[in-house]
Amino acid sequence: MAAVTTAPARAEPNLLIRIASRPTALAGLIVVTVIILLSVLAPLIAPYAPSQLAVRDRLQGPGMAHLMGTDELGRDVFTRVLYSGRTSLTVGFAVVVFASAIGVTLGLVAGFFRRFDAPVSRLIDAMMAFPDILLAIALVAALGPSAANVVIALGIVYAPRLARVVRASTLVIRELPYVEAARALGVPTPVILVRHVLRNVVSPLLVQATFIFANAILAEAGLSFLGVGISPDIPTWGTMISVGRQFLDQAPWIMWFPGGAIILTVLSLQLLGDGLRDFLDPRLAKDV
Amino acid sequence: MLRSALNRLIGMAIVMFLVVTIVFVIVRVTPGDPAAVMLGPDATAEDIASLRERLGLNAPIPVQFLTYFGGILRGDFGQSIFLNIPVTHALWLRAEPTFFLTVFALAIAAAVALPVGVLSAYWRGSAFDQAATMLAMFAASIPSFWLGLIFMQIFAVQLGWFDTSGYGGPGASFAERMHHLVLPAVTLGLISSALITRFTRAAMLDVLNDDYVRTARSKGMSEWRVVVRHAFKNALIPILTVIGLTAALLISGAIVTETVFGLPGVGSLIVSAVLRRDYPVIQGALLVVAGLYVLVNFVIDMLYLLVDPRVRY
Amino acid sequence: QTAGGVIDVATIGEPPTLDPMASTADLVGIITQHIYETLYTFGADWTVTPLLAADMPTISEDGLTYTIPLRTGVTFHDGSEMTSADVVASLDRWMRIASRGKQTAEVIDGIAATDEATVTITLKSPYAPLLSLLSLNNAAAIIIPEENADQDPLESYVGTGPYRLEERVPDQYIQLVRFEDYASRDGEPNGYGGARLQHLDEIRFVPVPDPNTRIEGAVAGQFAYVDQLPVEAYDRIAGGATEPVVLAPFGWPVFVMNTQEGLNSDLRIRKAIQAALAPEDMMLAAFGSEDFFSIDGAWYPDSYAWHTEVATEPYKPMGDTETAMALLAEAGYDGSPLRILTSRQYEYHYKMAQVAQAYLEAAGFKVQMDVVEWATLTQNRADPALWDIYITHSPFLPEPSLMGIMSDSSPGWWATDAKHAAVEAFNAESDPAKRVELFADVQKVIYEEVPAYKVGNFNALAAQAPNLEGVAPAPWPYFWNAYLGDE
Amino acid sequence: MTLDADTILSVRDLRTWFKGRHSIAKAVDGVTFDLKRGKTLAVVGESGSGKSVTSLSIMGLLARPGAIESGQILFRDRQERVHDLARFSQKQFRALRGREIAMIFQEPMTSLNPLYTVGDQIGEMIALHEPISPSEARKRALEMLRHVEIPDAAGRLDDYPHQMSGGMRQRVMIAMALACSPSLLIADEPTTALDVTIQAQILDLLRRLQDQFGMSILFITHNLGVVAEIAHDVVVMYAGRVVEQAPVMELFARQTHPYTRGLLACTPDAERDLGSEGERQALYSIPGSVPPITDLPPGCAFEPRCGYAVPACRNALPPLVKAGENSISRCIRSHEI
Amino acid sequence: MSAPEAPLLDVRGLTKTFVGRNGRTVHAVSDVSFSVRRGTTVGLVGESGSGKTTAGRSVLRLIEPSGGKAVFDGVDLFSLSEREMKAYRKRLQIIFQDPFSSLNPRMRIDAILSEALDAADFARGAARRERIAELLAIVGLSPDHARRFPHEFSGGQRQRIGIARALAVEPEFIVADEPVSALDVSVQAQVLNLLGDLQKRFSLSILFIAHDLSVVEYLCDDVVVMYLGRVMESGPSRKVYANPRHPYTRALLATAPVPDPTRRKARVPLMGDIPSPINPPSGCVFRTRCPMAIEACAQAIPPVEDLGGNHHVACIRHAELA
Ligand SMILES: Nc1ncnc2c1ncn2[C@@H]1O[C@H](COP(=O)(O)OP(=O)(O)OP(=O)(O)O)[C@@H](O)[C@H]1O
Ligand SMILES: Nc1ncnc2c1ncn2[C@@H]1O[C@H](COP(=O)(O)OP(=O)(O)OP(=O)(O)O)[C@@H](O)[C@H]1O
Ligand SMILES: [Mg+2]
Ligand SMILES: [Mg+2]
Repeated sequence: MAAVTTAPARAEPNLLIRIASRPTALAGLIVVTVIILLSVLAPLIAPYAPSQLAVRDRLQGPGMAHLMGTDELGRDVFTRVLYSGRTSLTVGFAVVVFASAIGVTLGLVAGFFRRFDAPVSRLIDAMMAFPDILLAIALVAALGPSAANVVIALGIVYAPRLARVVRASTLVIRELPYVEAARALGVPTPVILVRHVLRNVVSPLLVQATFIFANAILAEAGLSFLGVGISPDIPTWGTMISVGRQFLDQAPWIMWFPGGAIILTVLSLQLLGDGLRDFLDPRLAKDV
Repeated sequence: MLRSALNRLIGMAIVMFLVVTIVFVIVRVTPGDPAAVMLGPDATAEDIASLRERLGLNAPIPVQFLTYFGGILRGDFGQSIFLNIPVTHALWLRAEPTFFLTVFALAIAAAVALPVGVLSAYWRGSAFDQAATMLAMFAASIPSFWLGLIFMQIFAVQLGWFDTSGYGGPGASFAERMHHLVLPAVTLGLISSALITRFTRAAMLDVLNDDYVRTARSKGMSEWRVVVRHAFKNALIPILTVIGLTAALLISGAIVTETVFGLPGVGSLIVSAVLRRDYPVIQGALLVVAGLYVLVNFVIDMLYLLVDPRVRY
Repeated sequence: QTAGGVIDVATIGEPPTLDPMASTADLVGIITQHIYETLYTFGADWTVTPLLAADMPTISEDGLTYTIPLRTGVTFHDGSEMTSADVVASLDRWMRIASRGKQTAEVIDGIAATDEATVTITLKSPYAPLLSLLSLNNAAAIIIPEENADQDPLESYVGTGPYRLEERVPDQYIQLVRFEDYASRDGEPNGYGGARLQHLDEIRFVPVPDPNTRIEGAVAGQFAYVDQLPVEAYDRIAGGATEPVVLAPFGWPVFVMNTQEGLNSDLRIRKAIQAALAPEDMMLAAFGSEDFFSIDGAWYPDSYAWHTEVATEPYKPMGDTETAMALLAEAGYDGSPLRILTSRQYEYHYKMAQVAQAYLEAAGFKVQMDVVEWATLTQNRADPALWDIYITHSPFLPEPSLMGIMSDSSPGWWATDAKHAAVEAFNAESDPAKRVELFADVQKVIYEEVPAYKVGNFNALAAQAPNLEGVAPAPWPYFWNAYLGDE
Repeated sequence: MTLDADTILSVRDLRTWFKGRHSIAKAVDGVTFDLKRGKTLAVVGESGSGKSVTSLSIMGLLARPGAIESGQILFRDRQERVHDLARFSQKQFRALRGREIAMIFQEPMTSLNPLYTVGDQIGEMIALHEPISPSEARKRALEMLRHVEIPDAAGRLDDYPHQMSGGMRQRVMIAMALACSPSLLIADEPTTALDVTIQAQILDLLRRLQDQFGMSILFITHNLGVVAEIAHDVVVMYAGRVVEQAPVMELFARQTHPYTRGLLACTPDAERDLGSEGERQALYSIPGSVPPITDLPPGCAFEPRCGYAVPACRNALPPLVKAGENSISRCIRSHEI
Repeated sequence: MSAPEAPLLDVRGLTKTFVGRNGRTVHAVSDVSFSVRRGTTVGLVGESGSGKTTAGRSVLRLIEPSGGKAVFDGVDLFSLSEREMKAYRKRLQIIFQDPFSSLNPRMRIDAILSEALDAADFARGAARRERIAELLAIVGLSPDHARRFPHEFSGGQRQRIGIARALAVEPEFIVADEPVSALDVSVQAQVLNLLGDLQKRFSLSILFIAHDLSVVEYLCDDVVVMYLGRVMESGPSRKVYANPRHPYTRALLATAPVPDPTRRKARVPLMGDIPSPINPPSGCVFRTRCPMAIEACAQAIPPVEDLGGNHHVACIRHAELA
């Protein structure tokens, strides 16, 4: 007997209010917002220019002149953390967008059209067989190390994960009576896909997206650390750490601050995602 | 049972075939001429042309694919450009540290995560749960190389309990080699434990709300028995899945951790292969690692058959 | 001074090959110099001294014939004895395979075994750098058994050196053990030459590609010797379990210009770059403290005979942005990007590039950085279409002719009449004193034509266990003569 | 704590609330009823009226944040001792559950642990409460399967739950519940998920087992047909409160609360609702819908939907009053109905 | 307009098999025939898994039937292409059991109704707004409910919205798949009354799927009793209820609990469980539980016999029950 399926998310228009009712999720939301604001407003906030050298002021500890100290070329670490945030967040965000574009398409197709389910699912399985960093490394090695290619590589890495989530939700939604009602009315399939399926996949997708955002930031840092990611002359938190690592002893702040920024960002994204998951899609807790 | 095993086996074969195809495609999209890469900067145009001929790079793509696929079926993954040995051999030389690293890391992760996950689900919303959830999330937010560096700084450099890097010299005893794995395994284990903790908690929460748990309680048994015998055993099924997923996570982690700790494992081989443009090694490593992942998940599927009498694929 | 002991030496990575003919990489030279030997080598004062040759060659009056007497009773690791046939076969292979050998082959007329223990080299024209080339340990003219000379790539690692290859596990270690039948020269050790003592039983070269891991290893005292540490780690090393060893000066970083294609084919642009760069900031960023570098426009520091201050005026420690701007205007620079090709294999390359970028931009350049892996860099630099400047470094070589820019075919492709005139005169002269004078002309041409920009002198930092003795600081460290003392 | 000698369970003014951050869900708010020895008391009410929460309160199985706010749950055990379960600790409950009070649930599909055979699960129940060897437990489990009339009981002992149909599983649940001969069986909608023909089998079985084992049954349902089928006495709940209690015959003959009356009237009945030519009379229907239990009116919760409502209904919660020979009702106009 | 005797929908030999996950065939509906006259309600009853939903959905081509035909207003729906079927979609509608999952939680009520009006090519603008208000009024909701989301409604109200959506396209025929079984009894009556009224008002024809026999008896003109994918008995409700001629119908009627303790009688319930549709019994599918089964029942599928007055039964021993 087909199991009785429950409707996935009950829509809650006042999501923000609901998030605000959970302290950890709210904290996550606030921190993420602050970090995004700081990055966006970097040119206004930053006391220096991001690549303004002052070799003679190199490796100065945090102080009044330089909130977070200076790096090995005498650049202001605070400024660079802000500017790096722009790239790191942009990369993370672009990965989410790119991965979603592929993942949603694949997931919808596999979930909605039985015919494509088996082939697409097998493809997803095969893609998931590659550990994320490994696949990303190989793809970056193949495409060449540039920010755009890192985004493409990570997007390809995370797309199957999203596709799985979307497929799973689509499989459930496809069978729901409101989809059937639409078919009974003769609503064209593309409209059904968008209006009924996609719209209800948005919740689990949003939850996943926050986690992928977080993961992408970590992965980018990992790739940069390994020296196979974004070119080091583009400041990202990952590249800052990989450079700062050499001064772990003399000037630990060069690595601490971008590292702290990563941890803070990733942690708050996770808190936010966790909160969203609780509100939007409790069933998802056990999915990938 | 046999039938479902066979079904899974066929599924696995299909996935493996796709894996092989994906790797082929990745290597094909790599810009630049593999022959030119292999021969290095001093090569003449004639050298490159003759190597292309020898490698079959002039054949049509489907023929190339067949040749390549045939090679893989025979266990021939090609020759490392840099190391000048067969890729399989290179991987085999590097297998031991990676194998033990992942096994230890998984053991550590499971030893930490399972009890913590079970208890925080059981005491949902308690201070313990909140602390554990926060900690797990925090652990999952730390870049693994960062944690490795800090451990190295404390335990190897300052306390001197471990070597900072390497895997022992020639003839190093097994114990000595394992000693080198302690820090990397702890690093990797702690970070992976975050994921397993969260999944364990979620799986336990799920089953703790199940009707049969209420039935078990209504029988008048101790909570311990309810949780372990009735709830946990059911939660084990999704947890097994995570452990399978963790296998991939561990290998990703191993790539970074091995690099930090200078372990001569498959992970660091992959990184050096990328830096050295040793495409056959990259390709071979991708295949082997993905193959292992598929295999691990196949084994886990088989475990389902043992644990869960309902599973009939 | 006891015999015995095993040492671990941390190196910067896995050597691409154990055939020193096939590679110019320092790493390959460092390791393989323990296995193979050349006819000549460098003494403590960088003069050429015989190694497998019995003595210095007899050079004919016209400078075209070198008669080299060989030592007898030297055995290879496979037990066979070295004869002139082995030497001739080896040198043939060298001229066929080694990049320096190929370059030398152009002036060599023939190599012949005169008898069992004598080899004669005849030249087409006098060529002073010959002995230095035969002495160098990379792209080295090593002597191997005749029957192995056909191998390419080399498969039997059989040499005459004091240590022989026991086992190689890629990326884990290269294990060398004492060669019991080694025939050492008599007398005292003299740099790379003289007697070679075999105190140690075993030397293991352990690749530790990550510089930070090397530092940690050094601080923790995990290795007897750690090569190529970032100089800024000096204080940490000093506070750790091993002792810092500074080789001062070690070498020079260099910005090589692509004279063949692109922006830098215009001398005025090159001159503008020369004026724009501020070596002091670049060196400071790269090496941290004056203790580890010096600002010096001369291509050889004053500890070398080749040192001369001739023509170094354009070298301005703080740069000269105005002059650069003027030159740039004069060249009619159109704002197309100046492409700097660099890698982070050597972190200081990259840091210098960053500072250079700032100064070049201040002078009006538009700069594009191509930060790639070292392997890619060595590949890309061979293609003139891909770059305008690439960054590398070199230890101070005993013979100026060995410098990359001296060859027309090395990346940069500097080949002008003025260069040829100066270099040929320099190479043809065999009198050392005169050669020093002639080198001043070479340096002058370099400053006039700017095929490359030497940034300064820098020191190398290594670390060594307190009980490791008998290791002389050297650009290519060697461990014969080394022994383990009491702790 | 006084309890009639033939009363086995007496729930007195029980209040079980779920306290949230912003609201209190008064899931059970003043439930009172008595269950006689060897009898079946049916609790009926619509979804959300607090039936399950009542039964979980009795079993001590409330999940947080649910807690008994006030009231008594007096229970007479086999040694004739009377306990107030409202004050029991979990430890005390453990000795009681399964042995004195057993429970079966609505979803036979999910109430059995999928990973153990039915024999194991029945045997476990026995082994928990009696010192018994595994083989002995197995024998007893088999015996119980026979009691619940599972065909080929010996062959099914080692079946897993998923290998059985819903009806079979519900029989297994009953076998498990009765394994230690409890004096009280709580059945929370045990037939709701089953087909009518299977439902009839289970009801039939329960009746026979009651004769055989002599246990009292607290039977929770929302189906008045089932009530008529099995109950001796009936409690009707609405929005967490008991609105009426009466012997089954009395209740169906004459309802003393407008809600009960409405419930019966709105179940279609061909005799009543169809004319001789099959023409339909409109069904009686209760207007409006059940109020949310977090936000109950101060007076009678049924007042907004009630045809008999007078302004007095709105002011205070009507008390439970004697309304018929053996029935009580929470309606101030019960005598007029 | 049409000949009085031609039914609006005539289903003949409807068959639907599913291929289950393990490759085994599920015989969900086998050779089912019934017809729905204009303006009448036909009840489809049977236990869980008997194929009621499958039959209903097949008729609307929401799943592709495996065999048979469904002649609607003279046209066999099963022979139409998906495109031709589109024209018929708005003449046949469906309402569902689960009031929670039958409305898209992310769409406001007006959007849900609007989608249905789109399907009927209803003009946009003020007319549409009026029509939505009218539809809401028809099902007893107020027009200002239009801007709300489904979760803001109770189960009964949601069911009304589902009905409004089906009515929006002015269908002639509605499949109502257990529209009241998820509702509380007090609300159930409201919805039943509504359905009854609407049927009269718009002279709808309804296929009413239910497992509650008293509801069917109350609401339906004809009844079709299914068991394990097959029709056991069909005919006018009054006849079937008063004089069931199939042992299964009999058992169903006997076992259905009646809210009247005085009518509680010692009745023998049917033995055993419903067999699996993967592997239905040979001959008469009911024989494994039939108190009257004889050997002949296993031999052949019993033919459908016409008892006159549109009363049909598929039992070889029906005469004994007369
Ligand atoms: N954990 C909980 N938290 C908050 N409210 C709860 C909880 N459990 C139950 N309730 C509320 O208590 C009320 C009574 O629930 P209960 O399960 O007893 O109803 P019921 O009569 O058994 O209904 P049904 O017929 O649907 O089983 C419901 O309104 C429900 O929402
Ligand atoms: N998509 C499907 N795939 C496989 N089997 C199916 C599918 N849909 C229904 N079935 C099977 O077909 C049979 C008839 O199902 P159907 O839902 O039509 O029964 P029903 O009479 O509506 O039952 P219920 O009263 O439970 O709604 C069942 O055995 C069911 O398991
Ligand atoms: Mg309940
Ligand atoms: Mg159905």
